[in-house]
Amino acid sequence: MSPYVVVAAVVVVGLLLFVAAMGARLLLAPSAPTRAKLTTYESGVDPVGQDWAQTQIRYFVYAFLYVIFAVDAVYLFPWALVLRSADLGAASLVEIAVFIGVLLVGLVHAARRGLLRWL
Amino acid sequence: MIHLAGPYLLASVLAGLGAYGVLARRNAVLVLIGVELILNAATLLLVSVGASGGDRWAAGNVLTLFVITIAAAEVCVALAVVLAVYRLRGDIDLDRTRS
Amino acid sequence: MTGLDVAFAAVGLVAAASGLLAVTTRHVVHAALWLVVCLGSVAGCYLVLGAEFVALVQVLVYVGAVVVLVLFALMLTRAPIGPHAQIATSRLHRVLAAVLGAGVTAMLAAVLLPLAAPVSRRETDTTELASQLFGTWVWPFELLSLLLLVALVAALAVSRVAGRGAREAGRSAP
Amino acid sequence: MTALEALEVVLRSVAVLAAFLVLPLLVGQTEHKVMAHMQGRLGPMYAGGFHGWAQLVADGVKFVQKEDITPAAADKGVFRFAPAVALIPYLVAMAVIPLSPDVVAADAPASAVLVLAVTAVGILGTLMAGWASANKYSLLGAMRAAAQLLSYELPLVLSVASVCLAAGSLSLSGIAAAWSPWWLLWQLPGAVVFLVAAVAELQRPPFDMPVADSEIVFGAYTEYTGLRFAFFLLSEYAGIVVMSLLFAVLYLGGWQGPFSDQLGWVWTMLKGFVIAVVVIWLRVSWPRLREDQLQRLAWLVLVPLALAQLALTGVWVVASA
Amino acid sequence: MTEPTTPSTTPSTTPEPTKRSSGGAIPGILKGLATTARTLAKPSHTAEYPDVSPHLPPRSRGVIALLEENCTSCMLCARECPDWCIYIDSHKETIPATTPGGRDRQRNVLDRFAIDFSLCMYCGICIEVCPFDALHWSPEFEYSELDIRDLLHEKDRLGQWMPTVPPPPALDEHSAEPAEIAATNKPARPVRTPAARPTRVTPQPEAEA
Repeated sequence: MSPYVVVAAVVVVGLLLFVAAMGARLLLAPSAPTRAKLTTYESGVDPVGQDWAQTQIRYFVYAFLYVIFAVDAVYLFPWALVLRSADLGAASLVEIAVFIGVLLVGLVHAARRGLLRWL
Repeated sequence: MIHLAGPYLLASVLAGLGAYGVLARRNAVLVLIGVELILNAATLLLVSVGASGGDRWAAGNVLTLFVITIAAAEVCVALAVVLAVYRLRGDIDLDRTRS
Repeated sequence: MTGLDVAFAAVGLVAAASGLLAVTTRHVVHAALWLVVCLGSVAGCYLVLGAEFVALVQVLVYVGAVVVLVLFALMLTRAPIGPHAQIATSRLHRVLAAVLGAGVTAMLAAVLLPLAAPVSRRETDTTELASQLFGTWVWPFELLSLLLLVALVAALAVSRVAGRGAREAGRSAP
Repeated sequence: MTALEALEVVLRSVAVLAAFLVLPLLVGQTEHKVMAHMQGRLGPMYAGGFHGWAQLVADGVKFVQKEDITPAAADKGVFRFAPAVALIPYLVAMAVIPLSPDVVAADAPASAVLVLAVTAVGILGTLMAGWASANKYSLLGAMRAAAQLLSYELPLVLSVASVCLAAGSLSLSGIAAAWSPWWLLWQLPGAVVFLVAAVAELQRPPFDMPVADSEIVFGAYTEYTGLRFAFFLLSEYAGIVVMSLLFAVLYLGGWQGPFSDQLGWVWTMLKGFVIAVVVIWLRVSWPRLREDQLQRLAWLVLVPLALAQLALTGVWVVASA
Repeated sequence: MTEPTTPSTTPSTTPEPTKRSSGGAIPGILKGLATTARTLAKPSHTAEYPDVSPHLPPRSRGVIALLEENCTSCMLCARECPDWCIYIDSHKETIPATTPGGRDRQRNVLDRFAIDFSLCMYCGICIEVCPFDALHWSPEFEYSELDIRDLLHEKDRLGQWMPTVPPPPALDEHSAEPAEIAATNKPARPVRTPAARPTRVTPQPEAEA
């Protein structure tokens, strides 16, 4: 039996936990909504405008960096399995070094152009 | 034992849905979502071929990894462009961008 | 029908249904969230097909990174709560797109389904995958790093230009 | 699948659920007490009698009875489902962490990657909560959380990859089996990177900008009340449990210790508990970082450090092979 | 160590580290950890209030007690109160003359003296201004109510707190005698009997004139 059957069962159990807890809440918790209660919370004053606000683009730079590096890091895991094999060990070390070295150029580039600095 | 009709059918459905998404959406990010669906149809085919045996170089799985990598790079660049367009124009409506 | 077939049918149905919702919903962010469900269940399909590592990479990269990036982009480009009429094209356009999409599905199914046969599932061992990746496929693999580097530099450059453009636009505006 | 196998699956998943509901409470109570004494206080003393041991149970009972409010402007479906998305990834992670070679719910062959993948999904819960609340603070908090979790996922992945290299295995049980005390020194930079990244991943002080109460109320969870709010809290503490146990398995050898044949799971729990106390200790001791300091730390300190550790591990393994 | 509970304020990575005496990021980080660890090892400062009664400093301002006998209903306290939380009702009462032919006296009788502790801000001005020492600070503080309206306390309740008022602190060693004691210690004036005041009635016609 595959261990992933248990993983799938755990996901189902998690969903069941959520549903059961919400059922318990439905039975136990009061419900008396008023208009004031349902307004958006803005520290006690009436909400101003919409929820959306222009956010700094800088967050996005980190997201790019992460996506690129995450797909790169993914290749490290298969590498771990062949590093000890006699015919591929040293060769794969060089291959990965080149692979990550090329990507590091990107990180250094971002750092040198000041994209990782805010102030 | 697994019958490959399931994976093949799912791959064609995903590709069709992706094509619809690409054609029927005006928001650039939503078009990207359609593209992702098409790419997933392709990787699903690769994996199911890999699962069927006779895959000497593990091509099904390795190529799937490569496609996922390329997709990530593609999404990065595409979203950067989308964001740039948004910054300059204030929306990402493809109809207006084209004109 | 074996157990694997049943399992595949279950995850596959979820994937198809969520894919359909992802391309038809009028809530922009919901589309991205349905895409998460779709990609996650495609990862489940990979698991059923015996490609464990690819399935995990699908979750890690696609669900964990790409979709977060998409959500990020949506939130940065004004993703209102509630249905959003402006994301869809005209009705005629949509009907045409649906016909085309159905055509793609029909064509692919017509080509692929005759090839389908029950096979004994071969689980891809991650070690085998790794030795092929670092042996046979090493040159495409190295090229990928260049591709990623180019993509990263391009993305950074584009967003930098955009940032400067917006700043200038903000300065010129009263 | 026979009925016996089905029963086994049910038992295993229920056991995971039980651990998921008990261990975070233990960590939470430890935090109450350790934090209080580190600040010269006593912490809760009443609920349950002896030193307030039932405080968190009482809190849970209270949370169930609180009114559940969905703001009128919110996206109702996403808002209501977000807590489950935040919670379930940690439940899955807990299922694959081995306490000893035998005590593990699902011994997946690539469990180290699986844990990383599911924790990456956890970001979605916060993003969903923040966006669906239709609140400025929530959206800002969600943005901060996503940026922070993205940035720190990478050092986490890299340091785990280094351990996988050292062990030559992707399974957590394989890694713990390959562990030797020499790793304490050899993998130390990676361990430090993992601990810092894990604390950041959990949005715990000093990395709690996404919920910085003095700046953005409570970040993505501002609009949440009652049981849904409690679920977010539970997922935070479940996250501490997962990350601590993971640290124990990856860097401290898990069940390795005297009498590991019989007491292996005790060792893992004990090591994990020590790490959890360290995580609490960090919270009490240090002030919050600024958002830009956080990102600089990730990209200019942790990532290079993790890559250096990776290089060291790779070269060492090849040289000693 | 002067501040046992305050963690070190050196952030782990200051972008431009302003070189302080703590000497860089890592020592600062460790110092923060050491501080909290030391506090952990020490006994805590928490007073377990309902189980252990708190040690109140002298001159604690708990509640305002009323010594009803001293009150003359002069209304000074009510008028000085910044938030008008003192309510006083009184009426005049005539005391018949004690001596034959004597004049009837009048005095104020206190009907109601109430302090609304939901309004009171414990400034103590009423106590300061009372010329007859009718109001006192009592250290009693356990008088919370479930309903805010129940915090309006009438004179009998205010009087019940009087026994909890501590005696005034002892005077400094060489200080001057308090006025009351000086007054009592003064040699008594020669006692004048009513007989010694024969002209007692005579001014009356003058006054009427």
